[in-house]
Amino acid sequence: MAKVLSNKSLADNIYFLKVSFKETINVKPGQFFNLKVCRDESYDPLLRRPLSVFDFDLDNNEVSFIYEIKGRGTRALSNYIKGDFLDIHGPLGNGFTVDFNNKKLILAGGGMGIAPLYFLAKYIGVNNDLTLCLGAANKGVLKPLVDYFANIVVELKLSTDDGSFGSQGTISCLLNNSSLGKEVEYDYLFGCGPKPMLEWLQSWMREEGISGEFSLEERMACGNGLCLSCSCKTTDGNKRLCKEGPVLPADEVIINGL
Amino acid sequence: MAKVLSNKSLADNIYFLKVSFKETINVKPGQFFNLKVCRDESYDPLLRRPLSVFDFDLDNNEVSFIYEIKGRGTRALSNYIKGDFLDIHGPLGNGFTVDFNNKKLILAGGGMGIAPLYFLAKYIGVNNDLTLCLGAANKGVLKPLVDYFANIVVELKLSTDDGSFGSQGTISCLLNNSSLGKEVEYDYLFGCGPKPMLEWLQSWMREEGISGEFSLEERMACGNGLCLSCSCKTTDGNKRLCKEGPVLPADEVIINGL
Amino acid sequence: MVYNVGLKTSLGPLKLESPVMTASGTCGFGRELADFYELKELGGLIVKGITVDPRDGNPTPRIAETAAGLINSIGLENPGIDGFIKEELPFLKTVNTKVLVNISGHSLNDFKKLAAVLAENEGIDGIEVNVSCPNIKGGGLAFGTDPELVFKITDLVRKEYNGFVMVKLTPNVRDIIPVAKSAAEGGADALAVANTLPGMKIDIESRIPVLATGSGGLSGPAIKPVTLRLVYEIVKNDILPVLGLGGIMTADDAIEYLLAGARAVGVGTATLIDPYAPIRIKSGIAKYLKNNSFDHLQEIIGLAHKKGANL
Amino acid sequence: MVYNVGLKTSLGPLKLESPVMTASGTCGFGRELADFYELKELGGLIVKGITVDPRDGNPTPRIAETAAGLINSIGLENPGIDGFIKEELPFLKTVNTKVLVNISGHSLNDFKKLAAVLAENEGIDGIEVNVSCPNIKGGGLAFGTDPELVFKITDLVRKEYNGFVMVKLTPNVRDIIPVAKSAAEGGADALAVANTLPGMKIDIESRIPVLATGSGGLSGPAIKPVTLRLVYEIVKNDILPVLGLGGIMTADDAIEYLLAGARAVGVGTATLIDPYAPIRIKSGIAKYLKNNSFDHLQEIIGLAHKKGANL
Ligand SMILES: Cc1cc2nc3c(=O)[nH]c(=O)nc-3n(C[C@H](O)[C@H](O)[C@H](O)COP(=O)(O)OP(=O)(O)OC[C@H]3O[C@@H](n4cnc5c(N)ncnc54)[C@H](O)[C@@H]3O)c2cc1C
Ligand SMILES: Cc1cc2nc3c(=O)[nH]c(=O)nc-3n(C[C@H](O)[C@H](O)[C@H](O)COP(=O)(O)OP(=O)(O)OC[C@H]3O[C@@H](n4cnc5c(N)ncnc54)[C@H](O)[C@@H]3O)c2cc1C
Ligand SMILES: Cc1cc2nc3c(=O)[nH]c(=O)nc-3n(C[C@H](O)[C@H](O)[C@H](O)COP(=O)(O)O)c2cc1C
Ligand SMILES: Cc1cc2nc3c(=O)[nH]c(=O)nc-3n(C[C@H](O)[C@H](O)[C@H](O)COP(=O)(O)O)c2cc1C
Ligand code: FES
Ligand code: FES
Repeated sequence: MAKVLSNKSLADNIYFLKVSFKETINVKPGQFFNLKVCRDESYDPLLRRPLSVFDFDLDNNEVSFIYEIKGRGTRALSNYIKGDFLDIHGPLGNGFTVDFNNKKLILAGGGMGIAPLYFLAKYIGVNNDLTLCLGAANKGVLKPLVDYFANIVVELKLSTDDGSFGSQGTISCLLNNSSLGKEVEYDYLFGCGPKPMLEWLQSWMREEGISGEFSLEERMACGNGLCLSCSCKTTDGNKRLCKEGPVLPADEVIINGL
Repeated sequence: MAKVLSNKSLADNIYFLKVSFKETINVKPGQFFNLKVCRDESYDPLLRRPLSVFDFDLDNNEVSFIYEIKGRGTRALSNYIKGDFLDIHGPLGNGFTVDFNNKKLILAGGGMGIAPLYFLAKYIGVNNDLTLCLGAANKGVLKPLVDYFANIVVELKLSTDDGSFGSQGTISCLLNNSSLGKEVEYDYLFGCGPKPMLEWLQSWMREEGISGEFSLEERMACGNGLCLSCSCKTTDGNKRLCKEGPVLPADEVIINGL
Repeated sequence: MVYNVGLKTSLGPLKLESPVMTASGTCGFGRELADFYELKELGGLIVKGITVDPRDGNPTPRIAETAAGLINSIGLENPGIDGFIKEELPFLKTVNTKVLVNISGHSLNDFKKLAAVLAENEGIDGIEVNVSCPNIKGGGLAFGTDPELVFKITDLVRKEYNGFVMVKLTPNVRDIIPVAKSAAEGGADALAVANTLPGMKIDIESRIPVLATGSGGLSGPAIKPVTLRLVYEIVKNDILPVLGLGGIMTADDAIEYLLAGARAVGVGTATLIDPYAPIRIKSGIAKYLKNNSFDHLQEIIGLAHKKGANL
Repeated sequence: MVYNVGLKTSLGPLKLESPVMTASGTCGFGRELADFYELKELGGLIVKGITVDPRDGNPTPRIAETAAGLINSIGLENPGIDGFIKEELPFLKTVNTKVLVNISGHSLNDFKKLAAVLAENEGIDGIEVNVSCPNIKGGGLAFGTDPELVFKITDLVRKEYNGFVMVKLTPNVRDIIPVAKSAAEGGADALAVANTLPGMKIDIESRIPVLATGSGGLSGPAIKPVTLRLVYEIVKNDILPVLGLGGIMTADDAIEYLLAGARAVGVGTATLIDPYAPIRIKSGIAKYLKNNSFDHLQEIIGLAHKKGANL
C-alpha cells in the first residue's frame, strides 16, 4: 500500500502522481510499478496499470509517475486524491544498465516514453555526458515534461510532430540532423517510446554502430512473470517484458516479432 | 447528481448519509431513492442500491438516509465522503398515506425498517397521536436510531432480540403485551421491517381489526417499473414495489406470495 | 447537442431512424420510459416477452447482482397475448417509434399461436422471437440451442406473420453459426444477438442460490465480450442483418458492436440503471462519427472485419 | 492468523492439504510464486499448458481487459514437453505441493503422446487435460464441445497414464452434462470446471479487435456466474469430483463454489492481480468455517444442494 501525496494534472490528460511507501524500497531507473486502480469493493477496471518510475526519492521512499489518461484505468487513477491509498506492486522489472562512467550517452524518449528517462538522467548524469532527445506530439505534452529536466544539467534536443515546441518532426530528425554533430562518438543509447520510433532507432544504431537498450511496452496482466501476456521476441528467444524486461538490449529485440 | 454533505458511522456497520440536491425536489415519507455506488469508470458494483428516505429538509433540498452495510454496494457507499457527488434517482415509489387528522396511529419498525418511520413520524406527528414500536437485534443498532426520535414528541416502545435495550423480544411483544393497553382503539398502522415481522403484524391486525399499510422490500434492478424484478403478489394481482409500492395496503399484500 | 451526421439504419426490411433500441424485458411496454423522453428518440422499442397465457412470473428473489453483471429470472411475468392486445397495444400504437413484440413459448404451438394473433392486429412493426425459453418437451434445454428447433419455430412464425421477424439467439451454444443459419432458412429477416447466458449466484450466509429459481440469465457488461464475438462471427459468415446486444453501457460499447457489423444495437441492463442510457448512447455514437469525420453511421458498420484478424 | 479448522480435501484419488489450487496459465511453472510464499501453502499448482513441441505463442497484444474480465490469447507459449521435462520438472520435484501438468493438443495423437511422456517421468501428481484447444481437423471448434472427442481424449490419456487424470471442460457448450459424462466414461478421476469463454474486444480507435488473434478466452469475475452454475449442475448430476474455477477473487467466491459442491477450487486471474490471492482465499475460507462453527471444510461442500432450488 502506498499513500498518495499528490496527483495533479500537468497538461491535458497528463498527470503527475507521487506516492510514498511505508516500507523501505529501492528503485532502479527503468523499473516500473503496477497500480491497482479500482476501489476495494470493485472488480472493474480489473487489471493493474503499469507505470514507469519517473522519479524516486530514496530518503523518503517516495516514487513519482507521469501518466497519460488513455482509457478507463488511467482515468480512474486520475480520481485519486492526496491521502488516498493505492495498492501498488513494485518495483518490478530489470531497469536500465546504470554502471557507466565518463561516457557519452544518448537518452531518446518519445511521448510518454520520456517518463522513465528523467530518473535515469538524474541517476547517471553525474558521471556521464548526456544528450537527451525528447519528442512528443505537441508542445502541450512536451513542455511540462521537459520542465522537469530543467534542473538537471543536460543537453536537451526537442522535437514535436507539429513543430509547436523544438524542431518539427520526430526524434529521427534530432538524431539525423547536423545538430547531433557527426564528430561526437556516442557510447550508448537508451530508448523508450512508440514502436515505430524504436524501429527507426534500431536501424539508426546499427548504421552508426552504437549499442544501447530499449525500454519496451506490452499489455501486462500480472507484471510478475506469471502469464506470458508481455512476451517480446528477441534473438535470444521470447522474453517477458515484466520480468526479463522492460529493458532489453536494443540489438536483440525483434520489434513486432510476435 | 447530489452532493454528499455527510456520511458517518452511527454504529457498527450503520451509517447516516445526508445529501443535497441542486434542483428542487419534493419527497413524501415512505418514498425511496436509488443510489449508484460505483465510481464513474467502473461497472462494478453494477446496480443501484435503494434506500428509504430517513429525513427530508424541504427548504434546503436535503435528504438523509440511514443504511446498514450488508454487502459490496453498501460498503462502497460508506466510502463516499463529504464533497463527493452521488448519482441518485428519486424520489421513487408511492410513499405512505399521510392525510390523517386526530388519529391514533401505530408505527411499527423492525431493524432498518425503522428508517422510513422517522420522516413519517415528523410528518404526521403534528396532527395525530403516534405510538412507535421499534425493534432491532440489539442496543448497538437500536440506540442510535432511537436517538433521532428523541426530538419528536412521540410515545416510544422499544425491544431488542437480546434484551440489551428496551424489552427483550420482537416487536410482537410490544404490540401483544399489556403495555399497549387494550382499551386504546388504534385507527391505523404503518409497518416496515423483515418479512416474518410483517407476517406477524398482518395476522395481528386482522385479529384486532386494525387497517394499515406496509412498506416492503424486494431486490430492485431498476426502481423505475421497467424490469419486474420487484413484483409483490397482492389480492389485486402483482404490484411493482418500486412503482405501485413500496407502500401497499397491509391487507392486500400476500407475503411470500411469489 | 446536435451532431450533423446520418444515423438511419435498417435491419433488413425494417427501417430505423437511429440505431439504438431498448431490449426486451428492460423497457416494459414503453410507458415508463415515456416519462423520461419521447419514445421517438429511440430507434425502436422491443417490449417485454409475451406468452400465450398471462403469467405471474417466478418467485422472488428474481435478480442477483454479480461482478459487472445481473442475473435475472423474472419468469416472463406478462399479461398474456390477449391482455397485451387489450391493455398495451393501444398505447403502443400512439408511440412514434418502431415497436417489436418479443414472443416466448414453451412449445412450438405457442409460437405459432402468438404469431397468428399478432398477425391479426395492426400497430406493431415486427416480432422478435425469443428462442431462449426452455423447451419443456426437450428436457428443459432452450429451443435456441438446437438448430432444427430454431428452424421450425422461425418457419412457423414466418408462415403466420407477414411482417418483420427477428430471431433472438441464445449465446449458450457451442457454435452459433448453424443456429443463425437455421433462423435464416426458416425465413427470419434479422437476428438479435444475443440473449443472456445461464448463470448462478449463491448466498454464502443462507447457503442457497440467491435466485428463487436457482439460476437465471446473466446480462450486463460482464457478457459483452461473449455476445460481441458472436455478432462478429455471424457477420463474418454473412447470414442475416444483426441487432447486437449484450452489455452495452456506453456509446463506445455500441460502437464496438457496429464495427463488428451489427446494423443496430439493443440496450438492456443499462436502461435499468439509467433510463436515459439509450439516448446517451445514441448521441455518443453521433459524436464519435463527427469526431472521426464520418458522415453516416453506415460508414462504420463492419469496419472491424476489413482489417480484422481471423477468429 | 491460524484458524483451527480442517482444510483437507480430495479430488477423487488426489489428496490435497487445502482446497485452493492455482489455475493453469496463471502461475507459470511455480518459480515466480515461490518468491512470494512457500508453495506448500497451496493446495496444488497446475502449471502452464504444455504441448508436444515448443511454441512461441500468439502475436501480441495477447490480452484485453473487459468489464470485470480479462480476455487472453497467449497461444500456449511453452517449452514443449521435452523442454518442460528438462527445464521445469527438476524444480517442480522440489516443491512441496501437488503438481498437475496441464496438457494441450491439436490432435488426438498430441494428447496420447503427452500422456505417454509424462507417464515415464516421476515427480508430478497428475495430469490436467485441457480440451479447450481448437481441433484443427474439426474445423477449429474446441475438442471440449464434442462429448465423443472428450471421451476419446480421456480414454487415450487414461490408457497411457496411470496417475491422476482431471479433464478441464470448456463452458462453451449448450449442455455440460454429456461432456462431463464422457470424461467420466473415458476414465477421468475428476473434472476441472471450467475453462474460459470465447470473447472479443474491439478498439474503437484503430477499429480492429484488440487481440492480435481477434478473439480469446474470457476469465475473471465476469464469468463466475456461468462457471459456478456449471459446477452446480455437474455436482447435481453426481458425475465426478469437481475442481471449481472461474472468477474466484475472494474467499466468498471460493465458498460459493464449495457450497455448489466443488471439492477444491482454482484461482487464475486473481493470482495475476495479486500473487497472494490463493493464500488470502485459503485463510478466508478457514475464517468462514470458524465463524460459522464448522470444524471441517468437508461440512460445507455441496450444502447449496440441500436446500437449493431446481435448476
Ligand atoms: C512497463 C510499462 C511502463 C509504462 N510506463 C508508462 C508511463 O510512465 N506513463 C504512461 O503514461 N504510460 C506508461 N505505460 C503505458 C500505460 O501502462 C498504459 O497507457 C495504460 O496501462 C493504459 O491504461 P488505460 O486504462 O488508460 O487504457 P485502457 O485502454 O483502458 O487499458 C486496457 C488494458 O490495456 C492495457 N494497455 C493499454 N495501453 C497500453 C500500453 N500502451 N502499454 C501497456 N498496456 C497498455 C492496460 O494496462 C489495460 O490492461 C507503461 C506501460 C508499460 C508496460
Ligand atoms: C425500497 C427499499 C428501501 C430500503 N431502505 C433501506 C434503508 O433505508 N436502509 C437500509 O439499510 N436498507 C434499506 N433497504 C435495503 C437495502 O437496499 C439493501 O440492504 C442493500 O441494497 C444491500 O446492498 P449491499 O450492496 O449491501 O448487498 P449486496 O448483497 O451486495 O447486494 C446485492 C444485490 O441485492 C440487493 N439487495 C440485497 N439485500 C437487499 C434488501 N434487503 N432489499 C433490497 N435489495 C437487496 C442489492 O440492492 C443488490 O442489488 C431498502 C430496500 C428497498 C427495496
Ligand atoms: C430483467 C430482464 C428481463 C429480460 N426479459 C427478457 C424477455 O422477456 N425476453 C427476451 O428475449 N429477453 C429478455 N431479457 C434479455 C435482454 O433483452 C437482453 O438480451 C440481455 O439482457 C442482454 O443485454 P444487456 O446486457 O444490455 O442487458 C431480459 C433481461 C433482463 C435484464
Ligand atoms: C493468461 C491466462 C493463461 C491461461 N492459460 C491456460 C492454459 O495454458 N491451459 C488451460 O487449461 N487454461 C488456461 N487458462 C485458463 C485458466 O486456467 C482458468 O481456467 C480461467 O482463467 C478461469 O479462471 P479465472 O477466472 O480464475 O482466471 C489461462 C487463463 C489465463 C488468464
Ligand atoms: S505481465 Fe504476466 S508475464 Fe509479464
Ligand atoms: S425494480 Fe424494476 S420494476 Fe421494480
